[in-house]
Amino acid sequence: MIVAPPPAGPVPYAKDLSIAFLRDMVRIRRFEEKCAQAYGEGRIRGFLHLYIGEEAVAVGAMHALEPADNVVATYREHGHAIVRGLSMDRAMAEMYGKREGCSRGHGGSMHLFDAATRLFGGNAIVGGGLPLAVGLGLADRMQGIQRVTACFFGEGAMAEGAFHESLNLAALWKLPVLFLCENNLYAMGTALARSESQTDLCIKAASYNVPTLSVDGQDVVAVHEATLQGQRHVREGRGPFFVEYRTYRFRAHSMFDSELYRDKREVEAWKTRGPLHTFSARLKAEGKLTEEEFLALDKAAVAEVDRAVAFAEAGTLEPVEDLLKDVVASS
Amino acid sequence: MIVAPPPAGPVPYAKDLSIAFLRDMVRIRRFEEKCAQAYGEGRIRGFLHLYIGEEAVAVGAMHALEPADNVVATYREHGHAIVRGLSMDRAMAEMYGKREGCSRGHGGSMHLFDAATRLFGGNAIVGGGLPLAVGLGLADRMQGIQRVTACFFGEGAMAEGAFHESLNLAALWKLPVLFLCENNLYAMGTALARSESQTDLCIKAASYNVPTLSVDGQDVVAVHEATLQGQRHVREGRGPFFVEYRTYRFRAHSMFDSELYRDKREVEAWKTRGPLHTFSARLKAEGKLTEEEFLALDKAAVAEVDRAVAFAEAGTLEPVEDLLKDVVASS
Amino acid sequence: MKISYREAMRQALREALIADPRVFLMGEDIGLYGGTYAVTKGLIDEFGPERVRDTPLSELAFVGAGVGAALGGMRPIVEVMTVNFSLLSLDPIVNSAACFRHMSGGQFHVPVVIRISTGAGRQVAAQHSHSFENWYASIPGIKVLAPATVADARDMLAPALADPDPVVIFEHVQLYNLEDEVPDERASDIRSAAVRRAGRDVSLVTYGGSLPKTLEAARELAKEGIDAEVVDLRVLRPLDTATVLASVRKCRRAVVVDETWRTGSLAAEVMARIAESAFYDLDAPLARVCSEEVPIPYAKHLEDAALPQAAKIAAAARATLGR
Amino acid sequence: MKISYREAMRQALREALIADPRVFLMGEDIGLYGGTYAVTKGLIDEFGPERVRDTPLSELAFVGAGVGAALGGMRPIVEVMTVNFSLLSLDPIVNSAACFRHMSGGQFHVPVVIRISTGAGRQVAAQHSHSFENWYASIPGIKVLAPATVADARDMLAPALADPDPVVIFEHVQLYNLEDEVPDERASDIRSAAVRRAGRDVSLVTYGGSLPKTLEAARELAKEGIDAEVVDLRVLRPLDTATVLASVRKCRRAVVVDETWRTGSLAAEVMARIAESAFYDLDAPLARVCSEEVPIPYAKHLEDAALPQAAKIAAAARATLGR
Ligand SMILES: Cc1ncc(C[n+]2csc(CCOP(=O)(O)OP(=O)(O)O)c2C)c(N)n1
Ligand SMILES: Cc1ncc(C[n+]2csc(CCOP(=O)(O)OP(=O)(O)O)c2C)c(N)n1
Ligand SMILES: [Mg+2]
Ligand SMILES: [Mg+2]
Repeated sequence: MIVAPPPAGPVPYAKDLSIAFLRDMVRIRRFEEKCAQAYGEGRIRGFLHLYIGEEAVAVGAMHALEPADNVVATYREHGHAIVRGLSMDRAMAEMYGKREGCSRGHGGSMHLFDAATRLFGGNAIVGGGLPLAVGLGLADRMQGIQRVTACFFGEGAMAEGAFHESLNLAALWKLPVLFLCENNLYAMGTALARSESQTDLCIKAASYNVPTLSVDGQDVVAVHEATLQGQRHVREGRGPFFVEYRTYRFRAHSMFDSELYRDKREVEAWKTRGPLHTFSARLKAEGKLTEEEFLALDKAAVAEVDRAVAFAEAGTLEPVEDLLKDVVASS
Repeated sequence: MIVAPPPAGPVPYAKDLSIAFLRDMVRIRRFEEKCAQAYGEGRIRGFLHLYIGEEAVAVGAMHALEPADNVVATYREHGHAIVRGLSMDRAMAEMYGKREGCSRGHGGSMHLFDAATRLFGGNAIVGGGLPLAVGLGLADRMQGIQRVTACFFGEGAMAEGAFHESLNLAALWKLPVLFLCENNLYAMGTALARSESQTDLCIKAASYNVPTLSVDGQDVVAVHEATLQGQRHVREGRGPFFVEYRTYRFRAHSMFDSELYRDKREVEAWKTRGPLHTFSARLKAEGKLTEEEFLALDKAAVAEVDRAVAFAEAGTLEPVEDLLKDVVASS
Repeated sequence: MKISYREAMRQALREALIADPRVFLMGEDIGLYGGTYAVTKGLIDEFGPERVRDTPLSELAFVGAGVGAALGGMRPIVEVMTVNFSLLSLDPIVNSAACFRHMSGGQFHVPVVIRISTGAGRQVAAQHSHSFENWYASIPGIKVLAPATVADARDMLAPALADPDPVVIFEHVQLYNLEDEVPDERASDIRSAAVRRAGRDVSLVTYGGSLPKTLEAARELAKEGIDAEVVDLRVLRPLDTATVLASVRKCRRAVVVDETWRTGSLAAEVMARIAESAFYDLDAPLARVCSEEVPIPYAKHLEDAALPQAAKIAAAARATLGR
Repeated sequence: MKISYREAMRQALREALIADPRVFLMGEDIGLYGGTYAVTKGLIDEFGPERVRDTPLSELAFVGAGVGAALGGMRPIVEVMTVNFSLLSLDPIVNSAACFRHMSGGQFHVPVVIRISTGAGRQVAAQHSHSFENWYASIPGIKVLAPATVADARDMLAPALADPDPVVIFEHVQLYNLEDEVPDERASDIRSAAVRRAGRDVSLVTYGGSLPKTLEAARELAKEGIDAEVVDLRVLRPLDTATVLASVRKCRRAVVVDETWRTGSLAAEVMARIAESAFYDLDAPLARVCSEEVPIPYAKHLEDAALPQAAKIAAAARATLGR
């Protein structure tokens, strides 16, 4: 099982930013490890899609965006939400189905919404976010707002008609939409080559006259640089941009996946490309990180997660009488 | 208003075949001129989409197919149906809403079906035929039947998700489907450049790893040669093939179109590239056609159309009691 | 002075575009072509291609983009040419537009208006003639309107745009040429049904393209001394059950008229509500006149036979009176 | 010996693949992954990737391809993972599969079977929990089945495949783990409803995932001396009205239980038919227990509150008896 060599090379960022990236990756990892545990204990239910192994993508990409930008994500969005600025407390409370959750317990793991950070969900319809992102971009363009709409989706979504129609609309109308494809090689159990006649995703996107970049999604530096370039293009009003992040899902698709479709050795091989340990090793090599600093930020992340769990457990249940509240505006 | 020069050059076919092509183009033209007249007289109702100006496409393409092949067409399918072998009688009776019509008067102009020639309709959902064609191809492949499914659609359909999903499936599974795009530059009133970010349709199709050809759709020779090449590729089991026919609609989109979206001069310029007069001129220049022969075949076409009208007018109405017959199999 | 339903709708669109810079129109061939039913004719010349936006053939994406634009602060009016094509757009409507307010815990809402032409009667056959108002009316999170008069065609759009949630407006293709006088003052009610003809003997409940046929039936019945009341639902979601029940309680007999297919029709829902709430007030079984359960055929005589007609409605009304 | 609903369905699929070379399965992750609900687990090993065909995420095209393959002589069994996603496939089902026989004047027919998992109860929230059986049951040209027992899960597929027209089979996700004894002999009835519990006092009409809840309610009621009859519709289109009416005429009271949203529910259609045909046999207003009109929420207590439950069903039944 051959995979590319682990990400390496100099990290072109000051110590603070470098450590901020590492910290956010660790925060996501610790958060999700706890989610998995809570799921095992029956405290979180429904579908739970872990991002473990892909953290460099959300971290490198989110840090390339402005606070005023729009973010549209998928059902595998814990990392995106947390790095975007949603508190772990409200994210965890949401998964616990509590009223203090970001979506008042209505959405759960797949539907983290946060108006404050302009996170438009957590969409569990594969490809469902793309047309919405096109519309958000159109709204900004028509209102003269200088803003980027970042739309995350998996490579599996590219087989959907929604992808085709959305890329064409965005390119035809030169809309400020940044299409960010997390290519983790599988859509549930379906490998890319079993779902796309053309496996070079940039060729697909380029066929709409959209500029593209493909980078190692395990390398937070490569992710960040590519996303910076993409968002600059979009922000300058030059139309949409497409970035492919080549990454890998270390865990099962969801909690109902016996992983019959892939070889354990493939997973192990990819783990040599883990975004956290490879990046921390680079930082250490450059003297930007000491073991003590690493342990400290890890400890802080664990503490933050524990507080979030405590917050979630202390949370309250929305009264059943309010079931129909917010279906439509109360008049 | 600049358009390409009229189709010219030697016609590489024997006199008989050459005249057969001309005859079929004339038959379509005369048939549709009569349809337009009957519509004006209120004998044909609903939507009527004329193919006038595009005849070389259906004629050149159909003559490249085998009788056992499948054909999937659009609502602009009179020409395809007639050249495929549906009698003008049953086609005209259908438009008159008579029981003797090919679809018993249930479908009308947009839904000409003919099991005998494996014409799977007349589909009035833009892009609706493509997934069906993929399925027909899959059925043949799984049954080991050596057959081509020819799927006609307009360039406007290429913006639909159905196009994207269908091309990917056909290419991914190497299905025997011949995708035939009639690019007449407009989808109703929407010019290609106002609907596609990439106006080179072959680039779009090629992005699915499907081989492509683009030819002058006003030149029945170019159409026939390209379609022959495409069907050979498909018949040899090498997967789908895409052909773009660059053509033009001389008439309005339907009977409810004031053509506000295009310049009369553009239409006039394209008429210099009319498929009938340019082809008959070439045949005459080569001595393959005399004026007498032309007048004779035109006369024959007119007579055939008149017989069809007589047949349609003599047709009967399906009894209202049979309204619910054939909604499902009568058990 | 009389105007047509088409003109009334165009006037409403024009006024909306003038009144609010956030409003824009988007759909297939609404601009240069002038609109399939000429409703938007001329608007692109007045407001330009940005605000009267022709789209490619991409029903899923442009309806979804309308939802996104509404989330982004605009007030899009999206046109879907025919309700059959709207099946391609149901995902963004049901799974996004209708869900977002609740699923986000009230953080987001989707003020989009979606105009859909519906119905049969022009011999355009099965893929262009169906009616799915019943499906849309069953979706929590959206409002559904069915203007059946020239005045409603003019007056329902503004309150729909003012509504903070998604509103779907169904325009029956047979109504576009309908002409009528319209009052100068504007109504803004998108909450109640309207009694279009007061009567005592039987309540005829309908909406949209079936209203003219139902009124015609009522005139026929009047000649026979049967005084029918005609209720126009106007708002298909949420249904104004109170007005329907009041009429039924008065007449003690009801026929529901609806162009959707009989099984699962909107009429069925109206009947269910009557059976739940006005059972003891009924003197006869409930009845309905809907479309026959067949893909709408092209041939005129078959299409006519497939659809509700005044004669069928009158017959059903008579039957409830044992005549 | 007991088997689960899931195993029964798998057995039926397996037998169909063995019995007819024209049969093949197609859908998302039905092969290597083993099926989202493990229904198809192992079948790809036995029958290979051609006949147990994993598809890309292209609901419109692979359902449409199933329709085309049926036109081409195969007997496809297409699986759509969740009914919410099937909104993306409605166009080929409504505008092609359901129309072709009639629109072609009887020349073509579409023997495709489409399996769709439906329903809530697993806290997977609004985009994965809805029920649209009511919509499908309103489409002329197709049959709609809802096996609610282990035996029906095993026995309804074969006759569905033998049917020359499109058949949609709804499998409620809460039924997959249901276990029961199954008789050796096979039933082949996809025409009639079944009385699952005979009773005299009130008729409870239901189907699919609501059947276990309704039977539970009937047991509760029995303790109070209320003898409820439980009718399982089994076939949602065409509805077996005769069996429903016979039960209602006997009990003179009826409650319809259905997980689709109340407004426009399948329950509404059943009530409409009763109100049309058994009005004089009723001693009390008709009632229904459906899903509340809300996008199904994630939190357990809210999801439970949104769905029909045995207690609500029992309460509605008591109310029809004035208790
Ligand atoms: C329209 C639709 N079809 C199918 C599904 C079921 N489903 C959920 S996730 C998933 C795989 C998506 O793969 P990809 O887009 O690559 O994202 P990843 O899960 O790999 O991050 C599928 C098939 C869905 N949620 N929506
Ligand atoms: C799904 C769908 N959307 C819209 C329409 C309305 N419509 C009918 S024909 C047409 C234009 C199609 O253009 P094209 O595919 O280029 O074919 P052409 O008419 O030019 O031959 C449109 C928009 C339709 N029939 N189906
Ligand atoms: Mg993936
Ligand atoms: Mg065209």
